[in-house]
Amino acid sequence: MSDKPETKQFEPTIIGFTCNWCSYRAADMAGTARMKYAPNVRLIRLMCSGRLDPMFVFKAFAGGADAVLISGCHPGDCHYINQNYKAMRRFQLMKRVLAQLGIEPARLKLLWASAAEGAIFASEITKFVEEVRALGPLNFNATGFENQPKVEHKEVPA
Amino acid sequence: MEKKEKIGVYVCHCGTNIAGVVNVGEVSTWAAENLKDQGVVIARDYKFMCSSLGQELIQKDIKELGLTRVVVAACSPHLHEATFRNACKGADLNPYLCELVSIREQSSWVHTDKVAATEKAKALISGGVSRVVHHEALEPLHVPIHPATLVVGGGIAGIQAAIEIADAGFQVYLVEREPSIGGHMAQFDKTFTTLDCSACILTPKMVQAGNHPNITLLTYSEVEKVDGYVGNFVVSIRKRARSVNEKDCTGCGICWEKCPKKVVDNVYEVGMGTRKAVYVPFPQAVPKYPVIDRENCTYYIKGTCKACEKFCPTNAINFAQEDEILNIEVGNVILATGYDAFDAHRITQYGYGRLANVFTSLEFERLSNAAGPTGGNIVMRDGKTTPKVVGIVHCVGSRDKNYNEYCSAICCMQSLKFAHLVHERTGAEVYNFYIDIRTPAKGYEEFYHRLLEEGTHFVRGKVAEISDAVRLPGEEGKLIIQVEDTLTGNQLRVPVDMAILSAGLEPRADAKEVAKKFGISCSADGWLIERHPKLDPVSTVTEGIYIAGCVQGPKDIPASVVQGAAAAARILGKIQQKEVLLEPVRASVNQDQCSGCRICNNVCPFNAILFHEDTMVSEVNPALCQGCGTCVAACPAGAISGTGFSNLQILSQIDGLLMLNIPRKEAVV
Amino acid sequence: MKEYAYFPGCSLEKMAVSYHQSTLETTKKLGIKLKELEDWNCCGATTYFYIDELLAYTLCARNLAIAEKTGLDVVAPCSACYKNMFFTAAHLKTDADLAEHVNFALEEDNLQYNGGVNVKHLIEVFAHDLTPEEIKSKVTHPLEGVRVAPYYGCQIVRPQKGKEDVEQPQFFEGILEAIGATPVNYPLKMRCCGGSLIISSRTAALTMVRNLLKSAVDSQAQVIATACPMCQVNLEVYQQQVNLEFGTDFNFPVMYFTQLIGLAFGIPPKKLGIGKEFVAVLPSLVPAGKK
Amino acid sequence: MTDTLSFNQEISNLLYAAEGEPLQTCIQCGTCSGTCPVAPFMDYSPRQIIALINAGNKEAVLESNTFWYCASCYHCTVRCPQEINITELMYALKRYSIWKSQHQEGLIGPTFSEAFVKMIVRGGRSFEPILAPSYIFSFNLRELLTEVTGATELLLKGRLPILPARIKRLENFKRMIGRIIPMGGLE
Repeated sequence: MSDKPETKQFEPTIIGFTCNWCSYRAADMAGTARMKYAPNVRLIRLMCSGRLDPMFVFKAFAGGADAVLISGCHPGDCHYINQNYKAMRRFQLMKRVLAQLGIEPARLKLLWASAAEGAIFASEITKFVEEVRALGPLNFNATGFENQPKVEHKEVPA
Repeated sequence: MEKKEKIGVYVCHCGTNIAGVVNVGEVSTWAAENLKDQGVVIARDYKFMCSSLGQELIQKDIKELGLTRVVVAACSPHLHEATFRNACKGADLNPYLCELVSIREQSSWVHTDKVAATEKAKALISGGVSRVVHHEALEPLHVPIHPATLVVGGGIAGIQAAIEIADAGFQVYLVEREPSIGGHMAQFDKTFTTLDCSACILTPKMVQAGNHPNITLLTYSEVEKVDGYVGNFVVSIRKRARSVNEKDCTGCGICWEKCPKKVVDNVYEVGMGTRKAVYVPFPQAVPKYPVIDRENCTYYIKGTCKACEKFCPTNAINFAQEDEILNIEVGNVILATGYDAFDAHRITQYGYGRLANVFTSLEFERLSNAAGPTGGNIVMRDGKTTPKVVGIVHCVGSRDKNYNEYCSAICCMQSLKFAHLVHERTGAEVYNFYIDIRTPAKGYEEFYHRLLEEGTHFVRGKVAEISDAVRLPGEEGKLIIQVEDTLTGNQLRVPVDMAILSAGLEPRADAKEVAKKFGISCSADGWLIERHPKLDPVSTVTEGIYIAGCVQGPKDIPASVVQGAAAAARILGKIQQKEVLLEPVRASVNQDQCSGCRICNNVCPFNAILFHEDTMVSEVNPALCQGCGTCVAACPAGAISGTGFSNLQILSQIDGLLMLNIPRKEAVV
Repeated sequence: MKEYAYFPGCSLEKMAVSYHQSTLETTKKLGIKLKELEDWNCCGATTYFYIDELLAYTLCARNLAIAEKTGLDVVAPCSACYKNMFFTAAHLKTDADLAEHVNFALEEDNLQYNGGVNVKHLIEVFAHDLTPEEIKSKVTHPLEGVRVAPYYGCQIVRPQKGKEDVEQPQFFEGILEAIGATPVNYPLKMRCCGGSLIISSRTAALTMVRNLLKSAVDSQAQVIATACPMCQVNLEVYQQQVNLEFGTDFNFPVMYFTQLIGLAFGIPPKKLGIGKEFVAVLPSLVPAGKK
Repeated sequence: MTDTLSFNQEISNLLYAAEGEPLQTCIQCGTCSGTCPVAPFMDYSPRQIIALINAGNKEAVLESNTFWYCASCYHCTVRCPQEINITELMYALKRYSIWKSQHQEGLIGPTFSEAFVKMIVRGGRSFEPILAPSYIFSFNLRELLTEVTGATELLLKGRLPILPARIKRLENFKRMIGRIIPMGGLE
């Protein structure tokens, strides 16, 4: 890409979803405390991780994201009682679907971060970026599956 | 799209906070050129968007260019969303048509690579622009505020808050777990630095709280459940059975005089004294009614005795009394549940519990209290010997990563107070073992100087251990405090008769549960988190829930009183407004699309979704809906939409965020 | 039947041979099988770490690799061996880089270590893997009325290895109670004996030994029980040097805890290596032995 | 870059990564020195050694006996309120001192350590009689005599071996060590 300097390493693009109460505030806290992390994640604020429609995740992959981060309050700390458990279940299902689509499930990460855990939020993002960098660019494009290598259809245990 | 929106993009420098890392000029030029198709008609960058000049810039553009949407790229929406919404409102643009993009907390402050940070800022703005197109004009929800307030915790912070609100003419429920209000302050003998008698300054306040016509005192009670939201909380309170009818009891004291069962008092007397099975914790207790401790009462154990009932002149004893559940409505809540003293048993090398003459700070408070078990005589564990040498150990359980990393803030002053009392009452030689002396408040340093003048020994060094391992002449029968005097570099063995451990403060053992019950968060060590550590220390991220006193972090009496009063002032301000405006983030069901599957009915944590049996569709009750959006994500028919966070808004935002990537993807494939 | 890989360590070959003998005798009685590691090497005490850290880890890893082949937990009776092996195993488990370096060297002896060994101190076998009832069931000559000072020393519990109390543990007392003895409250039970200093910093070490002996005498103990050959040698063999240096007159028996257990089990003293000590142990135990 | 490392950084680099908190977090509370059973014999207390390292006073640190007097009892380490692994720091200082061949004159520790390790490298196991003379000869007669008295008695009690112990696969063992350090350095 022309407006970017020549980089030796692959810089993944990651879409991140946060809830309004814990994980977005963890990001705020990482900011106020000037903690440094990799610039590859672009965050979208939802009210709750329970709002996360799986469609959003697939849309992000289809649109060119190399990975997706989902973050919310710790189990038991949800601002809306227990909606983050729903996010957790959807996360498991989405990983299976991704596997069937031939996308490495490791490209989807779930991260619990309380409003006080800016440091964890920052370090986990940097870690995730490294992991995605190791996986390489997502070989998948929005126009369809024609260019995809044949995916072996494996039964995913329930 | 039928109608083309006109969008203005405003990039804030935030001085150098953003501009120092993100090339703001490049970003605004880029937005003006590349986001035209999305509807951007103007993009500007400015030094401080939140300043009045910055806001006027937006308002001028709205009026002159006819902007229909505004995107501000600046700090976190949790800081300035309201500011820019108000600016829009001032120019007659619906405030909900404004979107704030955080390029400070999420870019300039957390990245060092200027090129990458600038690119990320562009992507975030692109996302914001794509999203704002689909914003709808909304009106905030107006909710009336219930004028009553719940104060949880009857220590000095809670008492202060309750009195302030009650004096202003509003109803307060003051809930306390113990049989009497007063808290830890009621256990103390003297208070630093003025050495006022703690009871002398506290008792009048307790009485005032007890007699106040606007205060409903609920002692021996605990909050069970909290429902609702700011302005309209419904709280269930368990009022434990006292086994005494309050309306008959006169507090005459005959029952506890006649009760044959002595019990070691582990709460008020911290194990140093006894009380009866029917008791008031201390003579000045408020309310004056006793409670029967059913775990220890002979009648509840063996079925006979009833001495209290026999002697009670007003027939107030009621063995059959049961717990009562009260449901109250309040508009605001103050949590002032205080602290637990650090359990000194945990530092085994200090010998507490193993070596008789090692005392904790609370034990010493009782020992020196004229109303305490020794009548204020500072004596050793045998109850008669006056110590000749006393060692006071600072930082017990504080400033130590093995226990608590934080400084407990009060221990230095508490230790100095102890040193003074020991010196004054026994004439004993006193050693203070400290790491640093911290006296940062009015009159505190002067108190330290007074102690220096009194001849108290100060040894700079954290005590390594206290033992009875006698080795040298003169050590027989003494406790040996082993420490490095770090100012001389010598390892010392200081023989003392009595050691006092100045224990730190810890969050209440159940602080995490309490926080959860009230929907707020705790820091990793368990203190409740305030909304802003400097600028908003008594409110929390949950509207309507305030914190005061040690529940927020270790602090002394003056600071607790300040917080209690501050929280009260904040609430009085809210009550005066009579209503509160809520974010109109709510879900709604498009009844034409609803298939009546009822999946949403079960996912809703607030039971806000009703199913109409007749029309076979579901409906969201906006009064109960909290806007989490789980039902929106769960609806298989896509019939539910959430204002402010609709599918269209989020999907468009994803597109926007990824806009910059499409060329690279093509290059890869 | 319980079975362990057994790493005796250099001291038990000669200097602390009575520890070795009493260990074998008492475990045999309890139905525990100890399988000595084949061709083990010295753990290096503390000294390897003075010279080269990687070398130190490699030498311990060689023993761990040999133990791994047996599939058993490895037991070390010496505190220094135990501490070295425990932390080598812990670091190799979490540090892949270190494991790679170490395994590269182990190739020369046709060994590999995959991180699968649990390291235990001999006293843990008695304190945690056996119940007090199991020990009690073998006691024929309870050491009634014998006041024993349990000496933990340093490296059994320090540095912290799990969740146990590092300042006032009680498991040694539990074993002594199981054999009928009276453990005395002994304030210096966790203090270092200076074993690793006896050669390099003699005065310091002798002072530490003197303090320990005085504390034991003051607590009216009749015998010190140890679970480490370094401690035993230091506290017992160097008593004469302490007396010379400080003008004291200590003549205080220091025994291995396995010897005390052996006596309670009715094993003949000779089989427990009793007779090789500098300070006669039997007189103080005679009243108990007769009961 | 290597020549710009401060003394503090050099020492920190010698600590095993898992040993945690760097020395600059020391709050100089003196818990280590108050705890240390050997502190009265040290030139500088452990706390002072950390202060000297942080101040970059390399000469004073290397010329002190402090780390050679550490008994490795880990009492300071379990009590340190900043969770600094002081015992490992003392090991690191010993390694640094041997590496730079700089230590206080007259100390037995450095020579003894080298002799001990050489012995193990040669035979795979430690053997006290060889050991004792090889280091004590270079020091004073009185200590030699006291050691010999003790040794003779141990020998009579059958607690000292006559022949040095060796492991069976000694050649493999030596090659194994060769992969870690050049044998010339210790042989």
